[in-house]
Amino acid sequence: MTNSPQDDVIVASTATPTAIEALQDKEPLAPPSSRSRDIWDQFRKHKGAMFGLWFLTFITLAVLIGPYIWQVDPQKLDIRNKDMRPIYTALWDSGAKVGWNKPLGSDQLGRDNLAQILAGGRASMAVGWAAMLLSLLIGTAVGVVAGYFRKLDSLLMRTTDLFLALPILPLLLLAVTLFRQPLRVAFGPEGGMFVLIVTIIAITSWMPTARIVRGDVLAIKEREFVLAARSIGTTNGKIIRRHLLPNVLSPIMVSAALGLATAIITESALSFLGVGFPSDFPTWGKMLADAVVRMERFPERVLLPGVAISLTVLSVNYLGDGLRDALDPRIRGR
Amino acid sequence: MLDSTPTGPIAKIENLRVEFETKNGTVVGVEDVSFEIGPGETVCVVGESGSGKSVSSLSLMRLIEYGGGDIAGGRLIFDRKDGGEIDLAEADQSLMRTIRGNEIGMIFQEPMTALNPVFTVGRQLTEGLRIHRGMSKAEAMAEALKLLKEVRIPEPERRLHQYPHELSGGMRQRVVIAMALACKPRLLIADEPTTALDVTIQAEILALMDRLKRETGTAVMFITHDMAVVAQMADRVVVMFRGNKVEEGTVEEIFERPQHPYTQALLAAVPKLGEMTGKDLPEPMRLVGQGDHAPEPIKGTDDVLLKVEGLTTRFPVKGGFFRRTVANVHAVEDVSFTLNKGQTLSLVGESGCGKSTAGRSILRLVEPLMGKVELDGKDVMALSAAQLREERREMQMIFQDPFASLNPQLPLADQVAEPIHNYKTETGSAVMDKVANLFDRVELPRSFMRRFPHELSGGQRQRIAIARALALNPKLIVADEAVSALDVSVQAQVVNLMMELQADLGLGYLFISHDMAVVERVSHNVGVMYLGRIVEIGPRRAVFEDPQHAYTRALMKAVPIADPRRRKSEKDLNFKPIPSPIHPVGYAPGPSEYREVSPGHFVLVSESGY
Amino acid sequence: MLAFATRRLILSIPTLIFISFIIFMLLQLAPGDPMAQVPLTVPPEVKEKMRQALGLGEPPLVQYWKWLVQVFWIEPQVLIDHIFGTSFAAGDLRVISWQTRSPVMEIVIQRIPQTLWVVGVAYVVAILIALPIGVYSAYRQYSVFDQAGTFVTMIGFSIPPFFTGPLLIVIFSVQLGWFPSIYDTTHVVNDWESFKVQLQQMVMPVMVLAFQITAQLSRYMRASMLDNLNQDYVRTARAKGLSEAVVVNVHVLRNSMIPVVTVIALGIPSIFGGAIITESVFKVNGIGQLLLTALFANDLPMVMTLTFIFAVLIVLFNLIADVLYGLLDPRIRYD
Amino acid sequence: ERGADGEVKIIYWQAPSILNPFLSGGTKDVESASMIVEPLARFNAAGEIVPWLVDEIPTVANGGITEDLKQITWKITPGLKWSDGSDFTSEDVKFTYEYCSHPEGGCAQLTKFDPIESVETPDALTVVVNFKEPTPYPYTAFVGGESPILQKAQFEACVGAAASTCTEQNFNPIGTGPFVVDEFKPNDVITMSANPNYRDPAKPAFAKVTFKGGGDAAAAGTAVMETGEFDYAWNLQLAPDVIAEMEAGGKGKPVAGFGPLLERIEINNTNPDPALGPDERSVVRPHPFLGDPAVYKAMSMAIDRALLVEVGYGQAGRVTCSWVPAPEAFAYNDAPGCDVQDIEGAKKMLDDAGIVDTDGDGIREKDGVPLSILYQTSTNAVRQDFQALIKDWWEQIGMEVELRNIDGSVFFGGDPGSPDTFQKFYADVEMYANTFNGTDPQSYLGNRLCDKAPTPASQWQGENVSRFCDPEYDALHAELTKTSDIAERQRIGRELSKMAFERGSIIPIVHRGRLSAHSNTLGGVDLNVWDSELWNVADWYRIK
Ligand SMILES: Nc1ncnc2c1ncn2[C@@H]1O[C@H](COP(=O)(O)OP(=O)(O)OP(=O)(O)O)[C@@H](O)[C@H]1O
Ligand SMILES: Nc1ncnc2c1ncn2[C@@H]1O[C@H](COP(=O)(O)OP(=O)(O)OP(=O)(O)O)[C@@H](O)[C@H]1O
Ligand SMILES: [Mg+2]
Ligand SMILES: [Mg+2]
Repeated sequence: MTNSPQDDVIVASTATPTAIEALQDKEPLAPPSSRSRDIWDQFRKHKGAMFGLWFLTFITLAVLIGPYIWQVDPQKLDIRNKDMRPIYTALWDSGAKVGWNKPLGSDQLGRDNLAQILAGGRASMAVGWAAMLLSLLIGTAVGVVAGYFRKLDSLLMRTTDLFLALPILPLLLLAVTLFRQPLRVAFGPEGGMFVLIVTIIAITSWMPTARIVRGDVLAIKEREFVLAARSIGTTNGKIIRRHLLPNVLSPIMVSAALGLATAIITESALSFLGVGFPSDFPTWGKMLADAVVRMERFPERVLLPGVAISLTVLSVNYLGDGLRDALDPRIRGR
Repeated sequence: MLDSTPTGPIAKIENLRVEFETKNGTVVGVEDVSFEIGPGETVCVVGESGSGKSVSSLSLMRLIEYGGGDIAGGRLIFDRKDGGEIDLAEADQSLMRTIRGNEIGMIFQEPMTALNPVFTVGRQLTEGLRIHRGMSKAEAMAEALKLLKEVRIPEPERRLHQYPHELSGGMRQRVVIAMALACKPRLLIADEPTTALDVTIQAEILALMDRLKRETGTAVMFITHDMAVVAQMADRVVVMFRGNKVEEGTVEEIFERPQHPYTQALLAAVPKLGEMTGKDLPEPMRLVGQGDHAPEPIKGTDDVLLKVEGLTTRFPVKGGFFRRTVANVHAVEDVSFTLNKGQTLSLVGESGCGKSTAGRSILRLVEPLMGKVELDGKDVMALSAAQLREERREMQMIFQDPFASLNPQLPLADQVAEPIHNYKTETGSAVMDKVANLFDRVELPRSFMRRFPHELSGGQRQRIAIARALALNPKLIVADEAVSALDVSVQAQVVNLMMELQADLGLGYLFISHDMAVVERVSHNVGVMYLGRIVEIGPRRAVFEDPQHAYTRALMKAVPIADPRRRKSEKDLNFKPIPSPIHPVGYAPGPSEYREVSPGHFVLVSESGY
Repeated sequence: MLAFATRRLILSIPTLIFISFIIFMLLQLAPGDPMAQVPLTVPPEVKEKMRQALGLGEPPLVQYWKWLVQVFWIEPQVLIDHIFGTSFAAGDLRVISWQTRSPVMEIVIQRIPQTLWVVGVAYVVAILIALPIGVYSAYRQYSVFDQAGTFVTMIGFSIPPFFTGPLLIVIFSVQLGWFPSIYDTTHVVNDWESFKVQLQQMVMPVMVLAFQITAQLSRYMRASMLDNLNQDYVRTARAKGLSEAVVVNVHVLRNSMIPVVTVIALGIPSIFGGAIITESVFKVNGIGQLLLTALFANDLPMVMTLTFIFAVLIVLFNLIADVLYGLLDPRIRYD
Repeated sequence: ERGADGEVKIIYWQAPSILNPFLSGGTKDVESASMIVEPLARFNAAGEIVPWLVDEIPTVANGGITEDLKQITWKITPGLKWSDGSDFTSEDVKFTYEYCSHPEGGCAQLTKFDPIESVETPDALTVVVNFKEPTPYPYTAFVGGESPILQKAQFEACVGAAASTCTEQNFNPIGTGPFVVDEFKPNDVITMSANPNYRDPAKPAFAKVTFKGGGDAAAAGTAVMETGEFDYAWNLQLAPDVIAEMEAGGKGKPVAGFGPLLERIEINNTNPDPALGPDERSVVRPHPFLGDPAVYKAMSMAIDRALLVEVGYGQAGRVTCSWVPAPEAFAYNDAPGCDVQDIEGAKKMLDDAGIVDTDGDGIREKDGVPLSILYQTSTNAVRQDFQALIKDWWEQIGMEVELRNIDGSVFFGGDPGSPDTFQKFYADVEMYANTFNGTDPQSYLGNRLCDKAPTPASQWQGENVSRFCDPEYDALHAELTKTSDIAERQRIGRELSKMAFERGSIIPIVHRGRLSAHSNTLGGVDLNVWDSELWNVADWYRIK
């Protein structure tokens, strides 16, 4: 029995209590919980996602705060201390050149690996996040517009084909030519390159998101609540914002996870191919690329950035998985 | 099968308990249910949604495990063909496989989804035969054809090679029945086999099952929540309530002398066709526990609210290389009617006859081809997009599916407040006051305001939809199958609520439904639609008590009545398949012409296609 | 269906021309010079002469028009000549690569076998591995197998090939000496022995690529299976007494394959596009490596033609995916 | 014995794209073609000119060159045959001249043929070359891997604009060299077999050659020295520690040789501020501070060349301060303090010149302009290491350095639309390597003449990228062009190198050698940096 008076209006007082109960609406048993709480509860059950969240928080904090704790300039050369091994190699190889001043060793010019990993992570993560967000924005906008407005659909989908066919390298080189100077003036040499790389990665990677979102919008558009919204005078813009977008959130989340991963990998591939940030500006991809030739003697130099990239991407993927489950009210309701 | 031992029951369920392990702990689907089914007997299991009917039947098939359930207790005794009794609850799955489809057949709730969309009907029909009967492909095909003939599908040879989506709902359900019957099972479980179907098709399917049962002597466990169907089919009735059996008895006992308060309440909530005979005006239902203040008839006014003339809506069918329009779906064809303030006009008819399209055309949610729609003297058809948006304040819509018509991601209060924000009728804190008032109005606790749709039951959601429609104080509400998807008890409450609101606020309803009993209860006027046209329209009493058009009569006849003593027999039924509403471009149907049989009661005289 | 396909095909021609124009302009505007690879000892005036000889002096629109004519008019003629022994194209100028001064199409054709051997085989291998994994992990959702499969596929997705590639080389070529680190494109397979050699040199690149593709496909397969396993028709199938194998591998699989097949079809253009990084790590000189070297050498006709072929494939396989969808799913009928 | 040693496998990490060196000029193409087509004379590993298809090198002394230095006469060795069996005649040599000097042919070696007025063929074995002007050093045309002789019969239809349509000829030239092409897959692999008509019946020792292209230097090194899949890897531009590690693989060893290749930093003599606009660059506007000797000298002193060699090139690098580091006689080797780093000295020099940090930001100012420079180069691992190191040193002496690396195809490409080409030089200093062909640096030394500066008018073409302009230098170079006495030429050459260094045009950093690797079982390798590395491939053999 509820104690809210309104509930009893139809089935008033005279008949047996069981009969009243029978005809009464069941109220949800649990007290109303906030949606974010529900999402969190569901999310918590996903072990992989929790690992992802934990690792991502860890790595984000590490690259954000780390450089303040480990105050070594990653670009500082220290040629006398070059080619040092990580401190743990001393465990099995007492002759190894190790030292606490370079806990993860140093590279062929004596730059500190730890400091580089931290600084490189900053760059890689920043590129990843920014490019992912931008690509998500473009992809979602194109997808929603194409799905919602029939007239624009085929035009936008053909544009998508166009972008799928665009080769990224010449695009990047062209953008460098056209925009580097103004961007350098506006954001400084590294900032300008950052903006360029992020933009290029974004505009070459939004297409899958657009496709998925469009498909979902096409389906959701036919759902009755959209018609209902229209019948109560909701404008197109509001329908998109309030009714369509929240319902395509979970595929967007998945795209976001994949997008972050792709962006980090694309940035590192660009560094690997030698078109990217200034040479003394460390990113994980560049560290990896530089270290590949010395892989046998200094495996840590590939493994550290390699594992950092892989784990980040992995945890983002898991995070996306968990978020998708948590955001889907059908799953959450269960 | 009549020669098998008539003594023992075929299946006996004893103290069944089924549990589901979910993320939020154990959910008990069925708590304690026992009943038995004798040979040649039809046992109806009734109860509202979620009472455990399906879970019981799936347990009997041991399919419940695949849905994450677990038979936690009880015995499921089944009498096998060759005499021996076994406890299905203990049997292992490979043994079950020889029983499933062979000795126990099952018909599922949703004919639309119960068939695999990518295999032909023939293939799906023959699978069981080939496994259990060891038939060759050709033999099985021949047998399948025989089965299809038995369930009286038109053109059975062609159906064998068609895909499920190419069949209408009724035909699909027949295929599902044929599949269940393929191996001549001793027990047939039918889980709401007609819920999703039109009355006419439902009548046919029910008649078909009845005949097959009589011919083969199969025992039937028939699950439904529709008391009218129970009255039609049952020998004995088991009433379930929240996982328990609350009452069991012969059909007459249950209908005439219900013992358990739940059964009583349930029966009271069932609208029965003919209950309103002799009354001119609609009146709310008397529900158990509602006390003795007599329901008051709703009179309404004589001022015209909505006037529709010659409304025609067609959907283009595109085709050919240049995607030009090659044909049109004539969804609504020359429809005219008037609706008075404070009154209800119902549109009834079978699925696809254009009811929804008519309703939507009036709101211009789909653009009609031609016709005149006047709302309170204003010509809706002439409005520009901006004006139309303004005019929508006056006319609102409630949709069939309360699950689909609310956005799953928005809190309820926001959904109700949306029209208020859209038109800025209130601002600031007044908005939430208004929303709270609306919640009161539809009798939902204010504590629901912060909840989400999935936390509500169907009836509660439909009330939210009503609250949303009321938010702008409209004059007209188009209720498109607004109560069809609800359980009877909930349906009764929502119907009463709507009528109460009408009495209080003077709303005009355009009530779209295929449920004749509900329509009888709520309408002042009724229009019967067939193939896009209104074939008969007039005061409810005139149309229901003196149907003139052949189609109206057939429709009336098909409606099952919740009274076991008024069963319909198969020979009463005689339906023609509905012709296609698709016509090539340039096809110009004639205008609708009517004959007035009594004041305000018109019957179509021009060709209607029936 | 046929009308649908033809209509889309014809509509795709203006799309493709537009795409080619955009790409052409992009490449025109991009910096870089085909003479960059010529040593600095060659003086600028000579380089300028060489540029003129390549036709670089002409205005971009003229160059574009020539390219269009060559691709849409002359190359098809060459193809017809090749098949029927006619000589329509005799004397016409084909699309000529700036690096090699030879027809681009011939180099492309030369490269296709390598790419197909490696990327194609990787794709096939990946499909063969991914589908069963996807099916089984969906069927046993949250089982150990599923969890492990998820983990491994995620890892596969997250390790870039320029990391796995050299790693494999160090392990299998340098340390163990099992497989060659450099792919021999001249190798001819004509008997069992040579086939084994071919297998050996394919193993590593195929492994790297297949790992990634498997990761993606098995995720799709799993999701699609999960969608279908809960459908009503599965229960119907079980109620008929069908065995689990039939229920899963016939009824559910057939439905689940519909979206997956289209995903697979959409991925095929990337086979022909080659795998730029993997190909260059293992020196499989296929299409990907061709594109990469052409890019760095600013060989515009080559880059242009390759990108355009790629665009054609993308558009074509988009269409094929749509058609496949229609073929596999009887509910969908175009027109 | 010919063909007795089976197959030899060569890997070039840059893949040859054409086998006609006249149409490409790329080292990979020239060297791969050098196994097939040959010039009249070559340079040997010591940089000396040796007769190849002729009996002796014509000189003034032996009468092969006329006294007025306007005519040279080559006498072809009798009995030479093309690989298709036909005779090698003077007509072919003349044809080669016509082929390359055709204005529409786009011949990459045009400079070699430009000074020629005509080629005459008095008889089948005599070639007479007439120069337009007296030419003190006439061994350019028909000498070295870059200008081999093409067969007239084969290329007759390919002159001028038709050159690029002759795919079959360009991919499969008929030559006099030890090998003939079996199959050429452009940018991928060449398979060759021994030339049956090669002049020495005992050579080549190998019956087959597989010439693989593509990948990267590290992979090529691995394939030769670690896995032993290949016999010879060209130009391993890798850090010395990487090479050393590969060598430890035990299957092969690196060999180094030194030509005139110099890794240098060019100093911008004009103001590169992009805000000035392109046209301003043609007016030579002095750089705000790099023109000050104290600045560029301090910058040079701050560099530890020995360390750079150790880090970047190892045995394939040498410390030098000479713009022309080789041949030895041309090298300016007595620059003071070249081999030691002197940070303190550099600081002092700047202090003395009054270039000090006036505003306390750690960066010195000259006349209020901070010593803040942009340092650009192409993308390449070693160069990036160098950039990092040099940046570090320069910052120690109170400068501010921004690094930029540009993709090689843009940096070395001449696209006038791109701001990033090395000719445009929109930076303060830039680093790259350059060299010259043959052993005579005259035209190379001409690269710092005033009128060679790239300008908008010249579409930014021109070799004088540092835009160094000094009338004394121009005058001295003019003298060189008139001098034929070898010793005098060498003296002037050294003087010019010194001027470029001391007057602020160039900071030489490393004299780079060529480092290639060959398998332990490959014999006869004689690394030649003056000509094609594969110049003596006919002498290669398998060590058994
Ligand atoms: N797979 C499942 N997991 C968890 N709970 C379930 C599951 N299936 C059914 N239930 C629960 O078991 C109860 C009985 O469900 P059942 O499907 O038998 O209802 P029903 O009477 O058939 O209703 P309807 O008329 O809607 O078909 C419900 O409370 C439902 O929530
Ligand atoms: N958007 C549309 N495009 C094409 N045809 C349509 C569209 N909407 C409805 N139709 C067709 O118009 C006819 C009438 O449909 P409508 O939905 O009005 O029927 P209905 O009477 O409401 O049926 P139901 O009871 O099933 O809701 C049907 O044949 C339907 O297929
Ligand atoms: Mg049920
Ligand atoms: Mg409807």
